[in-house]
Amino acid sequence: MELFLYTALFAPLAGSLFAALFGASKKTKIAGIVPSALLGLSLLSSTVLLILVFMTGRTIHVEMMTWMAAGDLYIPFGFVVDQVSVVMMMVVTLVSTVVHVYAIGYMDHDKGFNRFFSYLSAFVFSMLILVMSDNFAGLFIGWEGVGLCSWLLIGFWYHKESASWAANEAFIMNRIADLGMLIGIFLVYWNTGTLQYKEAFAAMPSLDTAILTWMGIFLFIGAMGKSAQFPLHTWLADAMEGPTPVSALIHAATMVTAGVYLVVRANPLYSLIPHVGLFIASLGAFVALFAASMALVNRDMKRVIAYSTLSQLGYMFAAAGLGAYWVALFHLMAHAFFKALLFLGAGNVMHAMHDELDPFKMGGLSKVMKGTFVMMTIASVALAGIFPLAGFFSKDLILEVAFVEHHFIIYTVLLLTAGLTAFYSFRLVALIFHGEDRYKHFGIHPHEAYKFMLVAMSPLLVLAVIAGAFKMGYFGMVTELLPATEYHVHSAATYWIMTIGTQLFVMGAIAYAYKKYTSKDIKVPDGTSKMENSFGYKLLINQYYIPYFYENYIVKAYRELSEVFWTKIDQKVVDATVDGIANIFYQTGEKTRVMQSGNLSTMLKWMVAGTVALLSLAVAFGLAARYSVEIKTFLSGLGV
Amino acid sequence: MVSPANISMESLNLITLVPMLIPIIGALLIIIVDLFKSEQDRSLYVMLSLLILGVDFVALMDTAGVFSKNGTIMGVFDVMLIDGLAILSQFIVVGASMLFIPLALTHKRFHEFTYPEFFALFLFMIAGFQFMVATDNLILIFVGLETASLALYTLIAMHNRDKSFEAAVKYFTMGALAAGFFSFGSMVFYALTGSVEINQIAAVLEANNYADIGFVLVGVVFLLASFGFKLSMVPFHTWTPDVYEGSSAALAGYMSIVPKIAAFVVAMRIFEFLIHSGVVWLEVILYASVVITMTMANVWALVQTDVKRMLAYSSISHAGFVMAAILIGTTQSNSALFFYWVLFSFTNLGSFSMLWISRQKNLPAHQQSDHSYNKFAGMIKTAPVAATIMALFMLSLAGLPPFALFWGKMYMISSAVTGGYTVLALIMALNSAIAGYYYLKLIVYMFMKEPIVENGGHVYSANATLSLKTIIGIAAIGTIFAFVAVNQLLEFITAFVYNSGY
Amino acid sequence: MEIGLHHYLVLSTILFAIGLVGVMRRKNLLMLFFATEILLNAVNISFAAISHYYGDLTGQMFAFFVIAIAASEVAVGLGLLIVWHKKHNNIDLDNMSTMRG
Amino acid sequence: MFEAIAFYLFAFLTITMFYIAVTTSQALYALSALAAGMIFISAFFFILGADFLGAVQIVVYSGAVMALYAFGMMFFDTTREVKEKQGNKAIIIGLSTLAALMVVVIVAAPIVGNNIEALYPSVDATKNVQEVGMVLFTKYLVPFEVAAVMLLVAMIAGIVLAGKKMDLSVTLMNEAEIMMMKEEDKNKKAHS
Amino acid sequence: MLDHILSILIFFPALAGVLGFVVNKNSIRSYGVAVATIEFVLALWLWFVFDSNVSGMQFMEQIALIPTFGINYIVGVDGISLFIIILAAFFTMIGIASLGETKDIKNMIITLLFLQMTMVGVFAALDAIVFYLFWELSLVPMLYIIGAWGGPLRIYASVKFFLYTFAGSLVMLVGMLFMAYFYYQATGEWSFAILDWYRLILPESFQLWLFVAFFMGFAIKVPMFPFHTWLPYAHGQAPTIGSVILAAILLKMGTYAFIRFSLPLFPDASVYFMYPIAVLAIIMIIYTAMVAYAQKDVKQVVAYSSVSHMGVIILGTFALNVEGITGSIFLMIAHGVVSGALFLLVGVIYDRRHTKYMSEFGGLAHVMPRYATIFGVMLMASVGLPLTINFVGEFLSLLGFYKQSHILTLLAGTAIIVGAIYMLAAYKKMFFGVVTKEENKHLKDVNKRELLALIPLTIITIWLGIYPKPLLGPINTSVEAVVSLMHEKSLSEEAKQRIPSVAKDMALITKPTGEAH
Repeated sequence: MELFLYTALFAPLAGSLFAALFGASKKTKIAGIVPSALLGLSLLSSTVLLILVFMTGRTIHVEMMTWMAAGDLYIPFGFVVDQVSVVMMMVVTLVSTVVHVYAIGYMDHDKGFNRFFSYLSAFVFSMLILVMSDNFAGLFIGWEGVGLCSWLLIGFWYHKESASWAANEAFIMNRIADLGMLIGIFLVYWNTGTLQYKEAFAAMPSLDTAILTWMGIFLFIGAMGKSAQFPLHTWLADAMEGPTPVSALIHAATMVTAGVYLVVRANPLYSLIPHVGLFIASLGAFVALFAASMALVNRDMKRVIAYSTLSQLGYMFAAAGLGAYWVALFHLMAHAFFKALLFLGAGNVMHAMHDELDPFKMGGLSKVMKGTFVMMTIASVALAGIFPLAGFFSKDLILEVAFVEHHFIIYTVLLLTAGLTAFYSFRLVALIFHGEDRYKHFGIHPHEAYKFMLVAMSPLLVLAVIAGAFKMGYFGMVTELLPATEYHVHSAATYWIMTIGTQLFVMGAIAYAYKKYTSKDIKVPDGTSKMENSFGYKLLINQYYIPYFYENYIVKAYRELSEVFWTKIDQKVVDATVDGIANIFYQTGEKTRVMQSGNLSTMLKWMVAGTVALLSLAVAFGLAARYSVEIKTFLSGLGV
Repeated sequence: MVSPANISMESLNLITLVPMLIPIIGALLIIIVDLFKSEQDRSLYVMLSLLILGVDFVALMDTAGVFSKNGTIMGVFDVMLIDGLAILSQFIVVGASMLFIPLALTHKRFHEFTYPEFFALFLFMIAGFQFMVATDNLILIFVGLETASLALYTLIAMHNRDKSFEAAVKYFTMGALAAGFFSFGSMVFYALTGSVEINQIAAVLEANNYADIGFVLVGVVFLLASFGFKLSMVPFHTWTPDVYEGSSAALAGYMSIVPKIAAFVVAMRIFEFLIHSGVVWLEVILYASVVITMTMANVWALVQTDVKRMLAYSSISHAGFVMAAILIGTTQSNSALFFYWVLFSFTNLGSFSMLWISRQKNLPAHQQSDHSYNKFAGMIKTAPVAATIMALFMLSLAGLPPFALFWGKMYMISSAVTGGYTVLALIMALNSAIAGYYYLKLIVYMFMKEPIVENGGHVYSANATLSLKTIIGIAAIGTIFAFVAVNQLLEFITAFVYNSGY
Repeated sequence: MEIGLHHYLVLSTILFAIGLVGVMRRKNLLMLFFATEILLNAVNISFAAISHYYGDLTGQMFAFFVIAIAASEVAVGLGLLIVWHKKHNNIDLDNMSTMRG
Repeated sequence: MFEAIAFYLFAFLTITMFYIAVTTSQALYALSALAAGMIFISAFFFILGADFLGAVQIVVYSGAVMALYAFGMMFFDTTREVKEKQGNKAIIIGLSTLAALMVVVIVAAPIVGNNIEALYPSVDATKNVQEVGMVLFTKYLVPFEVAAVMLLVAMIAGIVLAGKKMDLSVTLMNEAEIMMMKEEDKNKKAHS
Repeated sequence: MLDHILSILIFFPALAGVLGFVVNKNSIRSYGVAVATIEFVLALWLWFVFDSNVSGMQFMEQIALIPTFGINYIVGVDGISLFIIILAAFFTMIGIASLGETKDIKNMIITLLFLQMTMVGVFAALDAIVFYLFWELSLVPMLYIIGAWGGPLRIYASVKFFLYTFAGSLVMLVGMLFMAYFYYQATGEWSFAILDWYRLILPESFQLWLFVAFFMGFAIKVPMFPFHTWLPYAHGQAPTIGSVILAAILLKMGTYAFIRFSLPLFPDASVYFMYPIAVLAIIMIIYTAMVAYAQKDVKQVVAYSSVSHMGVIILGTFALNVEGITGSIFLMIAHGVVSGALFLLVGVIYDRRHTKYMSEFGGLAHVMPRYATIFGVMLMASVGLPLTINFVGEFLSLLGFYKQSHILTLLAGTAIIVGAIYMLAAYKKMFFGVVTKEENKHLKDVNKRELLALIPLTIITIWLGIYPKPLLGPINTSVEAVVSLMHEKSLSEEAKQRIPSVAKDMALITKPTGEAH
């Protein structure tokens, strides 16, 4: 079985290296096909592993080699395939295979085709390391590895200033969180003496709660960065500068869920500190609403989806925070499918619209892009959580969890968010695919994407529809590892009321969105309408002014402070002091060299002066010695 | 009552006079040779002097042998005192002189070497220094000192150009004042103790428990002033740069070593017993003057534009550095003094010889003085070997290991550390850092600047002959491979110093 | 009024100080040399006096050698002056400051 | 009493003479004052019973040294008034007064000389010369000889410095000039 | 030969340098490469024969130098110094191999060979004075390299470099002399042998003063804030090869010396000064990183980044536990490789454009993709991405220090943030965007000779990031010995607590094996 593990893990790496071989040469299809095929292999191996784990309940644990060993620290390259990681592996390999195949078409005309696949496969490799590692350090490798790949891919079109800026922003924000993660790891090491999950988690129950709390907090800070939770969320929307397949894979399906995975993985820890869990859940709920609200008005198709991702991540954290780890993981999985689908669909639209992102400039595309239309609609339905699509099973479950755990505020917020989700999703669908063909004003001639791209997307489509069906099997499997709490509303009546109520609420939101945005009056907003000038709209479109705040009060301050440090402190104080000391000597020399006037008479006077000076000192000393008694009495008389 | 003196020859210990008599006889011999046949080539006199000094050196080795067997020897009515200090310093005097004298055989001709008298006076001067160090009688010290000084003034003046006369006159006049100080100081001690012999002065002062400290200090002040002059302690140093600049580079190098070691020995004899007797004032004053001399000389050296003047200030600084040994006054420090000075002789003679070898008779327009810094600009391009050697001497002077002077500095600072003078040790160390700047300045000029036009490499060896090159070679080898000999040297010096009771 | 050693010492010191004044104020080298002679002579008085009062001959010896030294200095000093005078036709030390700094 | 009178008289005279010697602007005055002062000093020596020293003082100083100076003065032609630019007089006066005062302060204090034993006692003042000779040629034989060497050095120095050869400086001449000079020398010798 | 392998390593390059004077100008480069390669092979051989399980010194040699004063030529190598020696040999080799068109190339190569002697000497010396000797001597070749081949301010920079370090090390010399004196007082014998000193237990007050004295020398060399200002000048003015060696090896002398001298000699003082030094280190990390961000000259960015990274090394050293110290030693090597490579990379572009201002570039990724890639790898290594060499060191250093102080580690950990900020900003300015300058449009990508130097570095960067064990093992063994020595020697309760006891039986102080011969 280890063979499958290694195949699953290293096939993407091989693909990446293979593509990298062509990195500097001209675009060649093979650089896309081979990595995709290798990913397929990886997917296959993962499937085998999944079946194995599912069937036998066995987990596979290998230690490839030692990575670091110093003092008492011992970190191997160890990998584990257990119920949790195999789910993640499936998600990752599946989505990435789809995205790879899709990208062969999507990136068809790009100069950096080969490079792209190299990066993309490298990302998959890092992501697999992240999920398969059996210790925190390995997790961190993957953690940073996906960060790197994300940086490379966001900034893929590096000639665009905005792209490289967004890449750097993403990297640096993630780094801020990574510091927290690192500290969390240090805490784990110094308190449990190991970084292996198994031993570390085993040791945790005997630790002081305060320490565990800190551990939980710092590890979660790491998760916040990667999963773009408030206040480190701004990078995710900006990350949409990357090619759309990247957004689908990294910024929707996999990398951003790493934070959730971490919390799930560290469930023994978080189970011990429910207060931190509650915080996580609250933050999750807040982010869910917060992000959804920003998605309401945004006029960038990809950003809307990005905010939706953010919002869904909030859901996941809410679940994980409340201890429903398996629920969180389930939503993670389901979300990966439909959100990737949504993004890829958006990619098709972008292609068709020549990289136009404003849905107000589209409209009526359903006529030309049937396939895409269907897929995106289904994905949106799934996202909105309409029965019987994937979203219903996972998202409703989260609502139930909140309800069952008696966190009604969280519940209410999440419920509200569900409505908003439905609204903005269908706002998008409506604006893109229905209504007037507004794109004609811009002289664009949209066309459907390659067939094989649509075919490539189809597995996602299927999964987005049927994923809910796996719920029970999934539950049976993962609860071998995760707390097997079942969340049932006690009274059936309440359950039905809740479920149906939610469905109705959501559908209402969809209907409203359709009504509002399929109308013929929709025009490209030009900043004159009343709504656009309302405070709420401005707040939302400016993302609550948070990026503005960051730019003006943190980035700018940092830049200016750096400048001050360099020009004022380093040069004017520190270095000037050093030179000043040297100068003191030099200047003393220059000033006093006149003593050497070259005139013999002066020299003689110096000699005499020196002697006289010494003499006066001698006399003073001699007198003091001779009259020491008198001086003492005199001084004591003065009261000294 | 005057009775005929009944003195056995053995008790006179005439052997103590041998090392001094040899150069005197040699000097007379040179004069006689000149009388018989004048207008002889200088090489004759150089070699004669060298031979005489060689014989002197051997005689010294003999004396050293006797000393190590029997200990301190007093001779000729206890006027002569051959102890370890005397022997060590004479070794340095004679050895440095042997290194100096071949420098007369320059490629270009210079005035002083056309005189046989130059060599005679040179030998007389050596004898003077030898007398000065080999006695503890203030009278003989004075007479020896003056013999040597008067000869030295003349040697400087014989270079025969304006600057050298100016130098000689300055040196002479200040020397005369210093002589006055010396005699006054001696007078005070004589008045206090009725003796002019240092050990008796010490004994008497000890006996009456320094009752009249003020008066003692007056004497100390005058002696300090006079030796401050010889050792060029600030502010009695003012002659040094001018005299070094005015005299020929070779003689300047010589002056930076030989007269000073003689003066050091006398200073050691005079001041150490005072410091050991707890004359706090002297300790404070010496401390101050050591620090001031080191630091100020360094500071002035920083701003010099002429290498020779820079080296002059640098040797003032080195003297100040070594003066610390007298302040510290332990066996280790006194050994360090000699140790330092031996190593310093090689390096400093070497660097002055490098200047000597590049001496021009007519200065080109861009050059303000004989050895201005920019003369050496870009030397590595035109005369790489010479530049490397010169750099080596500079690094040694700066105290960079493993070159000669590093060991001296290290041992000296160590003696300060062991002597309990921590702050002094730090000041000494930091002064080396300041000094680094001006030594480095020359290296910068030589290695990092572009050569000035018309500055062909021949300038740097314009004066070279085999004998000059040999001397530089010896100095260079001594500088580089000092670490080979350091152990023996240290053992030898320590034994001698220790056995003399210092 | 007994004349004691102090009187001589004080006298000697005063003369020494006069010598110092001379050394400091004289610009004419020849006259400057006179001043240095005064210094030595001043000390000689003390030596002789101390020698007398202590009944010890060493002081006289010292004085004797001082005289010899003074005489030698004169010879060398004058030699130097003559050379300088030959070249520059003056013996004023103010003209003698080509080296400085 | 006689001693006291003599002391004060001669003290006054020497101080005056030396004062004139360092202050006058006439070189001749200075020289004469100096010579006189030195002779007066020899008077102290006689008073103190140092006959030999007194004699030497008169002979060497007043005779030899003064004669040398006199010759030098004629040579330098400084019989006319000497103009000396004076810098800051305050420094000079201040320094010297300070020096004198301080030394006097200390010297005037009683010197502890009681427990000093004469190393080379002079028993009888009348035989001073003999005694001096005795000490000079036993104890101070070496210094005496060295002093002789010193005088020799001074002599050679004087001859060399004042000699004709110093008129031309080989140091400043280039090789060709030196050769020419040598030729001339040879020619001169051949002629003579 | 094994008995003298260290001496051969030290003096072979110097001897070759002397002989190099004879070699013809046109062949000197090959000669230099050959000599450096031989040296490198010898260094590798040293590694090969090195016994990783021995914690003490190996291949010790002892020759009496000044036995009267306790100065002997003693050299030896342990896990702490082994890899830095190899690194020195390695960098000299690739430095000479990648040397571009240089005037007076003969002088340069001979100087480099001499420099190599001093570098190996410093790390192999086991006698304080011999250590000091090489330590000071290393200034001279560097002075010459900066001063003769540097930029417009080269003289100022080189003199500043020399004097600053010189002044600091003189204070250190005084400290050494004190140390020897204390040893003399304790045993009645003079000795400057480090291993002898290790046996000396000093009262805490002495330790404090001596620690400060040694600190002055080391801190300036490292250079620690606020003694760092010579470094930007030196780097800014030095030719590429000078910067490479300065950053890769010379700076390590300071941090190495902390571990060789300060920690084992003054355990109590190390604990006493741990917080102040950690604060300085943190200032170094954050402050210099910010200063680096403000730079306009890419070389200055790398120079300041060096200071910033050295802060982490210092922090790891003063973690005073095995993890931290091992990490800091590993980070020395890592930083050597990475910063050396970065300076080489800056040199590549400087050779082409003769400017180092980032505003002059932009969009280089279009024209020089290979260059951009290698730069990118090194950039990522510099910001401490896992699986690159730097991460191992940084991780262990910070991990180690976390034991001592949580808050300070948190502050120091910002290294990974601020480091990313200036590095990414610089990378963006140089490589991203569109090519705006006409001169940049036809720049040649890295050529073979440059690749010869850069590819091995890239490989090492990643290889040791993935598999650091070959280095970590020996380092760890020796560090454990140091820590256990410190624990045993420490006097105060606090120190005993701060410095963990290492259970294993350690024998750091072994009698020199060379004596038998």
